Amino acid sequence: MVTIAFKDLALTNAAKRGMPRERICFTPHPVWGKTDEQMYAYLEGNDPVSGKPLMKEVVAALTDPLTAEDSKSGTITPPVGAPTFTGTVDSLQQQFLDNGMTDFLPIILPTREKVDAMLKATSHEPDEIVGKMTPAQGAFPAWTFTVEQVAVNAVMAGALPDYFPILLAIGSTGISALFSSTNSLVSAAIINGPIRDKLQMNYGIGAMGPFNQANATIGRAWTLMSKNLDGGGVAGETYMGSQGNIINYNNLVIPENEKDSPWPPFHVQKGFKPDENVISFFFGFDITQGQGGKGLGMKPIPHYQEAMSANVAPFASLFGALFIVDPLVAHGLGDLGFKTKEAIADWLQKNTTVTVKDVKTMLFSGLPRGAEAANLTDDSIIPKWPKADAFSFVVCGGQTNPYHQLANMSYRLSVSIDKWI
Amino acid sequence: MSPVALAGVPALATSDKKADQAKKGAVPASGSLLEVLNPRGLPPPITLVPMAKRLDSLDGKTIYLVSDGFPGADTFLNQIAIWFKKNMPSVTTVYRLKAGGFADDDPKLMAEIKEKGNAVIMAIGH
Amino acid sequence: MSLLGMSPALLAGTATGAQEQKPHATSASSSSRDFVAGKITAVNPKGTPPPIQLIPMAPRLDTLDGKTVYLVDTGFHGSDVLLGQVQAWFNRNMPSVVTVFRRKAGPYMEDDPNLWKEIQAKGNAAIMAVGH
Amino acid sequence: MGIPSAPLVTKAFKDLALLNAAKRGMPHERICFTPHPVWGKTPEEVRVYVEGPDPVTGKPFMREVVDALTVPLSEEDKKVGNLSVSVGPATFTDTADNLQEFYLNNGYTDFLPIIVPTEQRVDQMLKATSHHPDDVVGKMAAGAYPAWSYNVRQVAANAVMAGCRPEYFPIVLAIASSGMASLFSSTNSFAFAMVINGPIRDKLEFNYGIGALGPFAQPNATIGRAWTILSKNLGNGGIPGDTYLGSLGNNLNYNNVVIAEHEDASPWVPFHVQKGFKKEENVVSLFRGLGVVPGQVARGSSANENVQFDYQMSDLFSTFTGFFGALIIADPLVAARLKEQGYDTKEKLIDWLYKNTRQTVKDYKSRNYAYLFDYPRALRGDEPWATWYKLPDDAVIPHFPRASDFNIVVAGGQTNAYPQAGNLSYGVSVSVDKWT
Repeated sequence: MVTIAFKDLALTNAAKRGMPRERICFTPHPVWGKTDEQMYAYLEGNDPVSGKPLMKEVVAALTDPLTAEDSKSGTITPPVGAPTFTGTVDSLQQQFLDNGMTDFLPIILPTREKVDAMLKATSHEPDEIVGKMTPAQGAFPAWTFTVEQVAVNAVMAGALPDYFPILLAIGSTGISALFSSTNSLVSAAIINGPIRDKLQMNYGIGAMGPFNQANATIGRAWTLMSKNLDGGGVAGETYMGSQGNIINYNNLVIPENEKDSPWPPFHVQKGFKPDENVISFFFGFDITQGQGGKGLGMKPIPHYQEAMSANVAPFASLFGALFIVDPLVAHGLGDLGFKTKEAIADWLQKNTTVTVKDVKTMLFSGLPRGAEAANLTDDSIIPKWPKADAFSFVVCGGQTNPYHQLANMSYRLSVSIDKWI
Repeated sequence: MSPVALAGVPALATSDKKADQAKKGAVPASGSLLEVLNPRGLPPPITLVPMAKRLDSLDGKTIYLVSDGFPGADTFLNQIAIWFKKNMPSVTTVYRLKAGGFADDDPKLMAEIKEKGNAVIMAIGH
Repeated sequence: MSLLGMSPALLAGTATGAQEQKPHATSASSSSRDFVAGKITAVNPKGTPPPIQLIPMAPRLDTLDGKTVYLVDTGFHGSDVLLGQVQAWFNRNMPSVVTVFRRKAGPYMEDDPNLWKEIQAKGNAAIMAVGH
Repeated sequence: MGIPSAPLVTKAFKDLALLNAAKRGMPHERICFTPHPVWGKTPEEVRVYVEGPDPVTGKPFMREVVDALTVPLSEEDKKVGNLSVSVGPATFTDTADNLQEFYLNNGYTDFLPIIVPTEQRVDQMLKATSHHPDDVVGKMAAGAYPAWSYNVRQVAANAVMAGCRPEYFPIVLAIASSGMASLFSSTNSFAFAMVINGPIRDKLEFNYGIGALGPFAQPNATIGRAWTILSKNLGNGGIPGDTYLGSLGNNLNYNNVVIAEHEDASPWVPFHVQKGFKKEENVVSLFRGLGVVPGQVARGSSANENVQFDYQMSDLFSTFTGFFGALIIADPLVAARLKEQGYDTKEKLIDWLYKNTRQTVKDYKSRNYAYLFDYPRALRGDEPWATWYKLPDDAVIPHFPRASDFNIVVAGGQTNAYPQAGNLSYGVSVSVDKWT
């Protein structure tokens, strides 16, 4: 029994998993937040898809004999179209858009010549399998893809060949930037190492905005890959975010401002050498700016730590807190005595607290389990996150203002870019 | 369902009205033909799964009502149990919340249902 | 202008009169245009900047001795601290200068006509702190 | 003012200060630089700056300040007259690939691929409006400089570049006519949003269902993008260090938050009707502020039948700055539930939120924007800030100065009862029909 909002998803999913004739019964949507009486009325009413009495359909689904089609076994291979398309510049631009192969913005048409130029930027063979990707683990089968298929998407996004190893590294993780959930979630990538300067990435003024080709196209290519390499990003089918998220166009691409940071770079924290080129992934709910928070206007020294702690009040503890701090903030925190990322993470973990009562009203936040939980009452005050490793810090920005941004996101993993050169 | 839809490609033909408009508006500079590559990955083959044999009747049978954990599913299945009690009292219903995240399997529960149940109603959505 | 090394093109926000960097062939006749090798003509997307009216600077004073200098805080964080130190510097090094500290009313992007009038009437010079 | 003045500027704003003085007609203005930043430094630390050298010239800082006020003017310094500014020729000719690169390298784009605005494509765009290509559309100043003006043809070139279809052109013209840029010269990394209302949403096939704010529909994607591209090219914005100073930048500036309201599924009056337009009119409304955040995580969101969307939003807003407003983007499921709770009009919900989202004066004063924007207004006697600054620390005041700081629109695909909310202020609503 599925609520009607998930009709297309349920039907295509059953088919993709090999049971195209599964007997799915639909109820009105939503059931969340409805009273017992309202729900019983659903049961006495009709299936909004078939128009037939719902419970009669449920009983029939379990008792009507199977047809020959229902009992079929075997395999089918879903087609993805011809290996190449031929047309005029304008008709191809339109064809890619109509076929859902773009983000609905203009692309560079992936001609053989341009794809070959991209392929020259890696030592890996064009037909080597890079990885597997799915719009949501468990919900959809993963597709595989080759170096050449990543190259086609890289060209489309407007990436230069020099950027290609980064895109292969992203592909190798199998992380989709368009994760399918009814939440409208977002992804971020932190770039570390000398490649930031080699590619002239922007980690200064306007780092996260539309001011640099590498930042812009690497982020965009990730979304195009997430549509084309795994069949993702089809709204209502492989993308279910009710409201969607604007960050999904280009994702958050954050090259760390290593030279102006008083702290070790992010990849070094994760065990890599400073001269290695590394991309690190975060996932969760969105990003916001911190300068509206309490404490930042304190005279004469801004109380960055208080602002940060206040900023994360509505965050879900399901994901962590990623702070993207201007170098001025990193130095300012040092002036306040927080000399390391660990020191500020530790302070934030201890001082960012919630009452048990409040946690119970938060959909994506959890209470401690086990022995710790035994003595808690509604009025108990507990840390919002049980461990300091929920807090991550990356230094980025042009030092025009001591501001920070923050994302309700968790660290996932870091991978080497150098492997893909 | 056409296999084309399964690949997540709405349509591979370009015969819709927008494409026609685009052709009409095509500029002379783009008149010559170009060949470009398909950006899509390789979907795995789909193995068809035959549906389980249906019951002749639900009378006297045990039906597991399984919640996948989405908000509202528990309350909803409780109403289904009440419906059976009222309308098909010979049916025994057993409510279970699937362990693990909503996308994870729960092999223990599946084994229990196989052993003790005759049918399953799963509630998905919220 | 040359002192700042700025060309009018730079002022317009273009990197340079770009057609100087890269020679552009003259437009080919449209019938012979070929997408890959041929040339096409595209429209400049820039708007029209207004002409810049030069504003002469106000005449300078012969000396600050005995003069009244207004120290104007535009409201950015830290400007008050900076101007406080400027005031202290005058007290130590040029004690005949009278300094008057004022925080401009209204947010930083707005004018404060009353304050400008006061400075014109009572002051001889002004120092404004901008930035933070 | 007519009396000598010396601007003191921190070094981070060197290029800006020099260019700004030049663009405003005083290319030889005597600017004195201190190290950056002064915010967060103690008086002792700042004293070292004052006693030390100007980091730009290397000369003693205070000697420079005195010289700026006393060294006589040169002939150049006294000059009056007009300087005209060039933006290059009207057209460029090259291969398609070279032009793609040329537009990018000259900063005409958002660094993503464009449709090259050939004369033919621009002409197609121009056919979608009755206005003459030479008609002046408006003026825009995306940087802290005098506004640039632009005509219908110049707007069309930018619309082509963004990937807009000709049918979208009247909306792009309406946005351009507002003079509001989506890139703003501030060290804050501001974000911008637009709400689209009227039958044009269906005519152009805007997405206001599943994934409404994401990359799933051409009008949402390209019209949003066109706003940023035209803010760069028509409003002289988006040059980092010169007309754009946001230290960290904002991902929302690529395509801006485009919200086509889901009018049919909303239990409330559409946004443009609230602003005095007729339901059948096509209207674009523009917003500015800090960004958009998800609402389903806050207090009050729990998984039981008593989801308190009003309480949840209020909790979320407590982390917003009251300098900007709150724009609630409610999924139709959220709106329906709120109506069931008794909020049968947007006004009732706004009234509750305004009255129940509160803070202490102490917390308020500790906010950066309170000092930066509100305190100087209080000095001028503007209300409510003048009163707020006179209250004791433990007094409780509204989080937002006015009920009109709240706005509500409905959008989303009803797969889940989740809202989003922007810390965004309403700017202006413009008729699209005027530009057809």
